[in-house]
Amino acid sequence: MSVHTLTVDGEEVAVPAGATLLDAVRAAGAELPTLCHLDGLTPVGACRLCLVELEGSGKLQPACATAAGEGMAVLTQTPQLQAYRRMAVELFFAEGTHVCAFCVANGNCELQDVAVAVGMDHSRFPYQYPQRRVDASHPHFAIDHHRCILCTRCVRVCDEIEGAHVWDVANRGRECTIITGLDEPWGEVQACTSCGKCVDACPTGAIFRKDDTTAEKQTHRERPQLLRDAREKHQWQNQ
Amino acid sequence: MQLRCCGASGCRSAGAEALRTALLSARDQLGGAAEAVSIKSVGCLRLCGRGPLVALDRPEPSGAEPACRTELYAELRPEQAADLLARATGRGDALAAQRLDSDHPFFALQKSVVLEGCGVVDPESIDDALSHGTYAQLRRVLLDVSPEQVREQVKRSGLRGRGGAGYPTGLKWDTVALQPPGPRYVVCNADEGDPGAFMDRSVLESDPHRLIEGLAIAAYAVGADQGFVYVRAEYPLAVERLRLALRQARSKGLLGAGIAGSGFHLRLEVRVGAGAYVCGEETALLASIQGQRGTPRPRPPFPAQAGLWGAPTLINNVETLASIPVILRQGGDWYAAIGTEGSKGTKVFALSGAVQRTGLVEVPMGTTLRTVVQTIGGGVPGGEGPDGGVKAVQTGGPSGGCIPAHLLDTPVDYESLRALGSMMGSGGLVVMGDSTSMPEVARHFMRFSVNESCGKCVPCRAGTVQLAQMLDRFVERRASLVDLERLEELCRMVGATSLCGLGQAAPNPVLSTLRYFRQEYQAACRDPVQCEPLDACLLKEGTR
Amino acid sequence: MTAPKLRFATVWLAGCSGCHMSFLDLDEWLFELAKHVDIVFSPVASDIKTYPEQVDVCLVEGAVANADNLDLALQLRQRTRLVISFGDCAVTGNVPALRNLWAEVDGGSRQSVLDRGYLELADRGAQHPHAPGIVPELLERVLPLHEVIPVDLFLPGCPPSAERIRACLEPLLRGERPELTGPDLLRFG
Amino acid sequence: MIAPLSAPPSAPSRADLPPEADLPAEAVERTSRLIRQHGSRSDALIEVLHQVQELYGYLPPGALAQVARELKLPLAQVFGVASFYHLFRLGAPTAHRCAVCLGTACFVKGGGELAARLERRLGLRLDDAAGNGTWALEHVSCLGACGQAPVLVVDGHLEPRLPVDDPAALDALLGALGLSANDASDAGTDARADGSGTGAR
Repeated sequence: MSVHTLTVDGEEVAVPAGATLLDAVRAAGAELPTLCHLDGLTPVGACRLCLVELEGSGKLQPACATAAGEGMAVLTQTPQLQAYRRMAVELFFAEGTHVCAFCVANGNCELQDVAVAVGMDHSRFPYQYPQRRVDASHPHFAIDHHRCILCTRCVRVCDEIEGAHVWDVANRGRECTIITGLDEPWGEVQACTSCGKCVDACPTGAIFRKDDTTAEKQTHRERPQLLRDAREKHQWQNQ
Repeated sequence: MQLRCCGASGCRSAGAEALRTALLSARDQLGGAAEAVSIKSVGCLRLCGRGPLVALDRPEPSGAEPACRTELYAELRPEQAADLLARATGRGDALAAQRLDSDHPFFALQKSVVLEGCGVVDPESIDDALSHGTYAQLRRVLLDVSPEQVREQVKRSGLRGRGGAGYPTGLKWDTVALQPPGPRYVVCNADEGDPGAFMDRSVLESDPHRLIEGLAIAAYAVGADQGFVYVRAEYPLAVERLRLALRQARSKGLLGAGIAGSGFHLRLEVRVGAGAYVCGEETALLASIQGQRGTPRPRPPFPAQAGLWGAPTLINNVETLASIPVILRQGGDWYAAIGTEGSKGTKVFALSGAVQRTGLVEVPMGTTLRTVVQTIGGGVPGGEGPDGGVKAVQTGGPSGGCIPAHLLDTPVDYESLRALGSMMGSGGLVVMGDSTSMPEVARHFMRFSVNESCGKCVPCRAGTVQLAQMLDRFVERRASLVDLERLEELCRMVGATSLCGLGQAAPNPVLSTLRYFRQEYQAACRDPVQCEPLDACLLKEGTR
Repeated sequence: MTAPKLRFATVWLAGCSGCHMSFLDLDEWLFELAKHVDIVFSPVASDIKTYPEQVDVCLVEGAVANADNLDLALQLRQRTRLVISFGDCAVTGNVPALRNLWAEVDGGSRQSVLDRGYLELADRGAQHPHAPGIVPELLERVLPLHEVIPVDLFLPGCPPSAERIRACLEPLLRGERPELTGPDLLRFG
Repeated sequence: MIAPLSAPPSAPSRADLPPEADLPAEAVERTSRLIRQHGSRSDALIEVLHQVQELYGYLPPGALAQVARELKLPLAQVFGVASFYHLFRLGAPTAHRCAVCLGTACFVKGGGELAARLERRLGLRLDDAAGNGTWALEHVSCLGACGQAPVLVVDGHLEPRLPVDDPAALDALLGALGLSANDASDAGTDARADGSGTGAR
């Protein structure tokens, strides 16, 4: 297997061909915030938190969706990147309605975590309080769109891992919303197998089990990768 | 004698169809000499703001040079049909007041390369196109020229992508052609969405066969046997004429299997957009052709490496492809001799806004903005002073910027415009007069971007919304100096971190107006003394 | 020689007072604090009704939701050297600002919340209160403190734990600017 | 009473019926036909949606479900595509529609004022699909008719060079185009032959 050698913040690291810059950053022991990325799902490069700078070109590339190349010099923590990341997190908080105090995911929320990681102690951008829906029509699960950050993990896990493609994104721009079926109540969509993968993949408290209340949401965000390995490499958890 | 009636949508909306009908029936009624007048429907005659336009070709007495004189008439009404026919047959001159001066710089300074068939050929007749030499270059290259030689000519021409970014066309063709063997596609991007741009629409409506020829040559040069023309649905006439032209080309054996007796096959299809500006972005366009949401994806891989269905795909814009037949006919060196060192050939501009003469203008690259806006366009109606009342010229649509009047002597080329914080864009030039408020212009474009953002990445989806709201504060004159600082900060962030060109360029109209008209933003910040309580303290210092 | 005591205030705007309860959870450290500060204004530690002049540090709990909140916020900014947004309501608007979700609804957020509270949920005698000067007028939008006045420090949390409050105040007493980083000191909620 | 051995057959639930059950059979058949003409290829989705919209005037949920089934696409994906593109309508349109161009050239020439005037005149909000019940007013980003700015599209017909600087002439023209509020007290004569744009609320 061929190997690419590159540097991450000056640290030399070797990754197998086909690895992403995110793999390389992790191999170098550096940390990058991510939100839309989830191991085991196709990367989309949408949240822009894992942007890194390629030294020389000055170009910013999403680490999750960029192939690692021989000789690349990757910078992950320039002051500029840190400033941009913080602004991106502020934009996420401002565009939805995120009230950690009574959220099911309080304490187990990736949005809350990245806010800490980027040092966001308040949002300089006014909160928008958009009119969004809550759909509790499913017998076991519910979605509160106020907490949705449009990472599309639910869309991808349902399509790529479960194969049901219950979810998709509707509309565009700030009107974007996650939908089930033909924008029907989730509970009425026959294609849903109630497998709960979307609950596990959701980084926030947007999709949750109905019997969980404040700060009770537990997730298994490692499962998509485990399932993919089992399916494609015939490697099961017990092996 | 021949009357060429513009039938492109600008003149159509001004009543060109009724005029043509009136001309036909007047000819029948008049009979006699009028019967010898042929009435031909053609494409754009350039001065769109004064349609409907008709060109009258009158043969001169034998021996005279030139053998034929052309007169152009503007703003014709159906009831003037008989007068026009009378003039055509040499009787009377009732329409002298509506005759345009063809020596006027608006016409005299134009150089038709891309538009050489516009207003000349009948866009609905392949026979007419053939008689004007269309498809001759396709036939020639298929039989006598290798794909490498074709690409060589395109490289020699120095042609750069006319969609806005200005990537060298020949290099792009090479990249696609030199991918590992396998299927590949060609795509014509006719999703002309920049507000203020109508160059591509005019080519599609006026001379569709030239585009098909250019696209077919491109397919041959890169080894593609399938292609798509992606046209925006807002251009129904263009879609209709393009579809007709494709049917005609297929029936003449100029598309399909074994074109013109060669071994080259090409299947071309039209795909119609459905109202999404972002589909002008290459990767979004490819998603849309495949029937998906028009959301862009990170590059690399570039479409030239992995495009439609994962195959190498060449994407060129209408004007780029329409230049190809001429380049092959005259040679790359001929084309390279036009224009400037870095930007060769001609460029078509759509001139509109606060300007006397609006319409389609093709000039050599390097022509100054002043020539285009003041000499050709005539400046702002009623405008005075050395800059003719021009306050700024907007180029590049929502991705571009506003160039102030004092920089009108800038030559129009890719690098000069970029250096001014604007860009060539697809070619829309919107002139703004003294009364235009620049924060309002910036907000206009930001609202456009809010509307057209696909919503995939957060800087564009949420950042443009915040920027538009900040601009509201300036337009409504309730901003603060903190807002000004934050506006610039967020502009830089959205520009640097957005996923595709739409978001990356969305702050440009703000940044360029901040650069040249900062005082208007500052004037919109309230004087601390006059502030209402909610804003008062914000003026004192930053919150961080 | 001891340094002159800092003039210290705490303010309660639109919030549940949980942040102040958490402040009281500082327990014996409050005695330590008292060595360094004079509490010149506070709903839990002072009877003074008017916000005094020349305050050094002020912890502000709560969002700005009504006319009184607004007046007090503007006043304290003018009279205070260092203003700290104290807890999620002051930092983000949090629960009090949820009525902003009705801002675009017919009637707006103010009317919607009043109707809900005084008419729809009333058991009997449903009517809006009419007592000028007693019930402060609601603002149409509930705002976090920094959208009203400049804020110097942000202390998020619902409520911020006593440890977090101490981590913020201790450096200030030494004349240093606190660096609040990491989940223990920065997490919302 | 003897208990039945098995549960009685229940009435078919709404979910068991094909979703296009309440659409005209002829339109459903034509939809199938046009999908077959596209070789049932899923990449033809946008082309198919254009044609289905021509059939119904908008994209009813039942038709979307039929398209999804016959193109072998997930329902959510079809809805995602249909709702992405602004020219697709997901609800039944009003009887009359007017589009005001807010492209840059039209903006410079007063398109914004024109839109505001039409909002007042028709008593509706821009880009509210429900309009005033008879008319809906939407914005378009640019029609490429910049040489004729400012322009309107009234029921599919492009109206060039609206005289925004001359309110009286503008009002007369808008009235002649049938662009009047349902309320007859609003100024403007209704010269439209079919009398549309008035009354029928």
